[in-house]
Amino acid sequence: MKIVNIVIAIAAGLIVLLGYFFNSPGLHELRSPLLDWAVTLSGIAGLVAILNLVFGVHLKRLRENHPKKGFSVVILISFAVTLIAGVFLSPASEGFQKLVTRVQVPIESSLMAVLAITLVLAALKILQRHRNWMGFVFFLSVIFFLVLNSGVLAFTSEIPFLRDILSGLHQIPVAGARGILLGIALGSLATGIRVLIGTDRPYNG
Amino acid sequence: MADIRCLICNRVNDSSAEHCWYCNTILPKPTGPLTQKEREKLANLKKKIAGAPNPDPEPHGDAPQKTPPESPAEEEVPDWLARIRRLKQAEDQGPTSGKPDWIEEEQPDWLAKLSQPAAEDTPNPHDAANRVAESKKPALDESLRIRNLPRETDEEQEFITNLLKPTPPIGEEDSANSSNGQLEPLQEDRVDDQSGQEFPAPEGPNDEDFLDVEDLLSDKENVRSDQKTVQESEQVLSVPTGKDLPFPLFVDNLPDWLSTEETETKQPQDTGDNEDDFAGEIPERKIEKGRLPAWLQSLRPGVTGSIEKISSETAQVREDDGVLAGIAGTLPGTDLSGRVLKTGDFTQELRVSAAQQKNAELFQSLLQPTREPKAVSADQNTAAPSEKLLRLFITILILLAVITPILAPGISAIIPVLFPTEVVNTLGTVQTLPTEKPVLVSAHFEAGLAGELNWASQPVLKHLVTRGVPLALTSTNVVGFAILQDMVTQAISGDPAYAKDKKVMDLGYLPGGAIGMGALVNDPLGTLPFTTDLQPVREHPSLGSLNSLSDFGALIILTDNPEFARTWVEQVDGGEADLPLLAVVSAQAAPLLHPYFASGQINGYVAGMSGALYYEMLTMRAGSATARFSAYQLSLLLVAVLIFAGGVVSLILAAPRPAKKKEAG
Amino acid sequence: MTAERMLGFVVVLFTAAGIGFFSLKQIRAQFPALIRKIPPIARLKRAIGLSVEDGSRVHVSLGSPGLTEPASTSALVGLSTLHRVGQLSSTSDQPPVCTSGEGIFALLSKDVLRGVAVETNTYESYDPDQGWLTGITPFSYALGAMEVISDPIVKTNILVGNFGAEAALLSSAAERRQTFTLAASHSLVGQAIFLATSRDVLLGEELYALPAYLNYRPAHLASLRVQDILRFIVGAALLAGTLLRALGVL
Amino acid sequence: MRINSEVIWLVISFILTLMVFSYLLGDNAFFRFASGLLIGVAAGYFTVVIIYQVLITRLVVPLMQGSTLTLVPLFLSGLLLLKLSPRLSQLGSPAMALLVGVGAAVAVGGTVLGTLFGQVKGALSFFDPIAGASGSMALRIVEGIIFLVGTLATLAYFHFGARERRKGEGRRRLATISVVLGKVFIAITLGAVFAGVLTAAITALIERSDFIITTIMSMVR
Repeated sequence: MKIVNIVIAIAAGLIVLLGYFFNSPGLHELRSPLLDWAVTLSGIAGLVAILNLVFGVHLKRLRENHPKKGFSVVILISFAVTLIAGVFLSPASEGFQKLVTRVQVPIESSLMAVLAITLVLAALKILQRHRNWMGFVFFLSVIFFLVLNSGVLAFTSEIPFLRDILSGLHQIPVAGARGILLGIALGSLATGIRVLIGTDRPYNG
Repeated sequence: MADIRCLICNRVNDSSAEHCWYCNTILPKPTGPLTQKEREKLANLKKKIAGAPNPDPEPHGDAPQKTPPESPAEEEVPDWLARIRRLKQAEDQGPTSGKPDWIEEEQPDWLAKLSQPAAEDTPNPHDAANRVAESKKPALDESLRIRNLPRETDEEQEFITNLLKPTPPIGEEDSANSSNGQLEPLQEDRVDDQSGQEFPAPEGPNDEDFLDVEDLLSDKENVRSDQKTVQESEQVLSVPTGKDLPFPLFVDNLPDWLSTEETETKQPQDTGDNEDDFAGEIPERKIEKGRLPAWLQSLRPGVTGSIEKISSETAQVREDDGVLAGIAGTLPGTDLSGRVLKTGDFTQELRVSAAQQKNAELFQSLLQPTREPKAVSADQNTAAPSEKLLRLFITILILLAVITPILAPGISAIIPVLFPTEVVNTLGTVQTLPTEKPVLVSAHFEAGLAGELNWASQPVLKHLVTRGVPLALTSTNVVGFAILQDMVTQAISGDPAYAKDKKVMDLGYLPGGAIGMGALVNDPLGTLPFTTDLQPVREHPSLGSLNSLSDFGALIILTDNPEFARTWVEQVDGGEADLPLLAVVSAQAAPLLHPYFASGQINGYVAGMSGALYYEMLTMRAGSATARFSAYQLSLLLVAVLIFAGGVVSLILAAPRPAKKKEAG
Repeated sequence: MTAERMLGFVVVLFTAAGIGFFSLKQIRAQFPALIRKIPPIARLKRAIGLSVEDGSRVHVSLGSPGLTEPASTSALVGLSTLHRVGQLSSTSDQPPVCTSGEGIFALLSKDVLRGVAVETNTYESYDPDQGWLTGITPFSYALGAMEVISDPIVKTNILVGNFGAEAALLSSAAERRQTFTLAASHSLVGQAIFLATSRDVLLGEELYALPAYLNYRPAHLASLRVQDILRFIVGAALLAGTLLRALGVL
Repeated sequence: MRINSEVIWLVISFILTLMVFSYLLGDNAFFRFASGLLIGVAAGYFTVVIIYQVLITRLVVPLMQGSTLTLVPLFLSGLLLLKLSPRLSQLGSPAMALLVGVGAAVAVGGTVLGTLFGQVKGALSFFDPIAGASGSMALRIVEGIIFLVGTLATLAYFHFGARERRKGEGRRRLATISVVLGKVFIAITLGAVFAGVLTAAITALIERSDFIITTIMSMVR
């Protein structure tokens, strides 16, 4: 069984990968259904994981009288109500979309708002956590870009010298970001290749 | 050399044999010439034997005890073998020696034979009649004699049990233990404490020469006998010392605590006087209490009540009622009514010393089952009170900085005069879009940043609506397209001339992330064939003629994740689609999107609230951004100051204190 | 086939060949790899050891990367880390637990945990619900993962995968419980938040080196060597390209 | 104010916002209720959208239209459903293998063509021929040097290989400089991104506060 899985993973991966570099029609014929199936299956995998979350984790907590049972009850009820409403009203209906815009958006936006204060509290201790050069530069950079974002330095755009300094300073995060993204690309490339040559096999457990 | 007799089953084996042929027991080695030391010992022993009275008193009226003829090899025979031979001869002289006469006279033959020790291996030619009787006896006796036979089957065991349940008349018990100074292996039934089943104790060999100390001990422990006269259950039987035992061989096997039990050899004194003493011939002496190991001592059942003294009647009783009424000479029925049989109450209670109790508790605490998961709040407050105060103080400060400008709109902010090029380019691109070509708006943001993106995108969407440009909405994450539809509805609300159902097409969720985007670039209608209410897109008036992405007027990306902006850039570049690319992003994505604008891959972008403010100022249409910019600016500056103060305090706290060190030094 | 795609194909072939070559036993024996120290990973190894000793649990969280996004490789690294942590803590009586915000990676984490249980003969203590999806959107996933982080039995958190702004919720919940947390994210937003809120952070490419530093498999160490070579090539290309571009040749 | 569905939804949003804001005072039952509600609603909404936009549009409709090729994803989807039962979950591994293989390929393809070449091209595009450069010449050169040094130093910082060093022997000078520069550029970049996140969070705080205040005022009026 394990060998079959490895063969499927490597074959499907190579067909899709070669499609990026070679434009042959035959390859395209093979590649597009694989991509289409992958899109469909990743949606179904999300569905299966949600069913496991609802029935495998939270319903089991109710049966086992878990101390956090109340939390699970709220999740199960809200899931059931949303599912029933969605099936009857269909995702395009305004009423059903209110569940997202009037329930999910307020809660997540408020969470993001609460994060503002949490992040400020965490930022106070940057120099306690990272007592080195990097921590100190990070600390100064946060303060500088906060002031820059607030727009109070807008007056500098009228003074050429200051404008150039600011423009130069604007380039530093971009240069750093490129370096970091290039590094991440190399790591991501190596990880993907390991899966395609069969060294990493998370599907086989 | 004479053959070697097996000590266990008393059978004669060939001298060369090491193990008994019958019962596989190790045979005592034939002795070589005596060493000097052994000769002296033998001599001392002889003096003793010559001086001592005859240890085996003449049984009443029985044939005189013959001393076994000394065989020539005796001088060299070690004392233990010599003693065995002597005892053997004593036994040969009187098979029923040691048994009170009255048992023999009245006892029917079958009972006499049963209680006869099965030692008689060597056929006694004189007793032919007995031999015939014995041959009729079931093979049972054989199994009795051979001790180490493999266990009988259950039926045989039961058969043996029934047979072996003699009911010796009262008093017989005493004499059984008496006379020859050796304890006969008691026929007792050991009660298995747990199951309450009765099964015969492992038969000691009937050869009185051998005393199995374990049995003795177990006798002492678990004795339950109907007629036993015990003064005190704790009286310890005299455990013959290693010296008395004929076979030192076994002494060595004894556990230390037993073998050191009785060291000095006590000459059995003939008391003879106190009939009632237990074990008659065993001299009455104060027996030192056995020093048992702590674990055994604690395991010993607490004696909850002394076994009542059972008085025994020794008078002859003629049965006057019951089945045997009127017949003389019957075995007296035991009068059960008077007897109270109370077994030693085997309490399960362990007597545990304080130290043991402490150890047990220690183990208990160590093996405590894993803690049940307690419902612990996510904010398990391990923070100190000062931390809470600081948290409260900063929360209040920031809320004040946010709410005050909202409640008092008079507070003005520093409004920038020049506008960033990315915003200006975005305005220019939207201004020049053809009104008949639809604009594809693709969203990928979480509900958490919907508020900020709503404020940032409203000016752009209102601008498109006022120009009457048709919109096609899609999103690459599930939540995105519901929020996007709400934003467009809000943007249209200010312009009644814009017909939403004609101008806006909701293509719904585009699954597959980068794959979906790639597919959309190459074949929009094939990738998104239906609207969210399952209407075919091909039949839509303005979208029906789409073949590729280039047929769209522009692509506007709404995202909080710079990765997605980059993925769209790569797909559009890769697909060689020729259409303007604009982005409305959150403030957190701005620093990472700027390089794509700088390199011309994106025509322009609006980032966060400040971007929206610039766009509103350029279109001279005040919106939420203009209204709330002062709160935005004030709170950002306050946060910057707070972080700076926090950093300075951290540096001060962390700074080494040279001054103090000097004083201390 | 454009030059760029041809070059891309060469890069992929070079990487695959490099990983295979440096994984060979003779090469490893002859040229043993010497890699720099990363203090947060050293502290992680110690924390895993302490967790095994005091019978507490290790919590691995993969974030919510989409399968078809470039960030999905960070979750694959998270799964390799989960497998290695499962092996390291097989003597503990509390197997690791794994949370994620993407359906497919939740199912893959179940397979990985079952594989570890079979491999280390601890199948009787394997619970199929040790790996699960705590929420389908990033914020709902973070709220569900906060419940696991606040469980008193969890003493070590490894946040390896793709995180956005919800990273702040996870790291502040972990800091409030004073538990050891190693945080690494594919996205720059997650890295910036972890750097501000956690002590032990892996930046940028260090996330992809985690399995190699936990000596998971030879191929991971070989990957680091290939990445170093590619790094050198990209740097040289940048320098050469810049000079040529500045001189107007390119 | 006429009681209609919009008002009801407004009140619900108002209450949920206050429940989440109560977390500032410490974890409490209100916050956990809102958390549970979010997890349940999000999961339910995702399930409905997947049923409509993936199951129906990509499996059911093509099957009804007679596409036999769609039987393969249908079969693989069935295998995925077996993952729900611990005993049969191994039968679902072929579908997982396909997903992982395709996912890895998309990641590698996107990384090489999109990120690796995209970033290198982007870095090079910064140095358009000097003659055509806009803005002051000196500034462009300075920015270009800053840009190049920053990218290379950051890239070099992540170098994993180390050199055997004798006791007391320090790092080579060039390596030391590149590591220090790399750290500075990384710290500045992450500082800018963190400031961006703070800005977005504060904007969300302003937006939610504005919503609470306007709702209270509309209720009062």
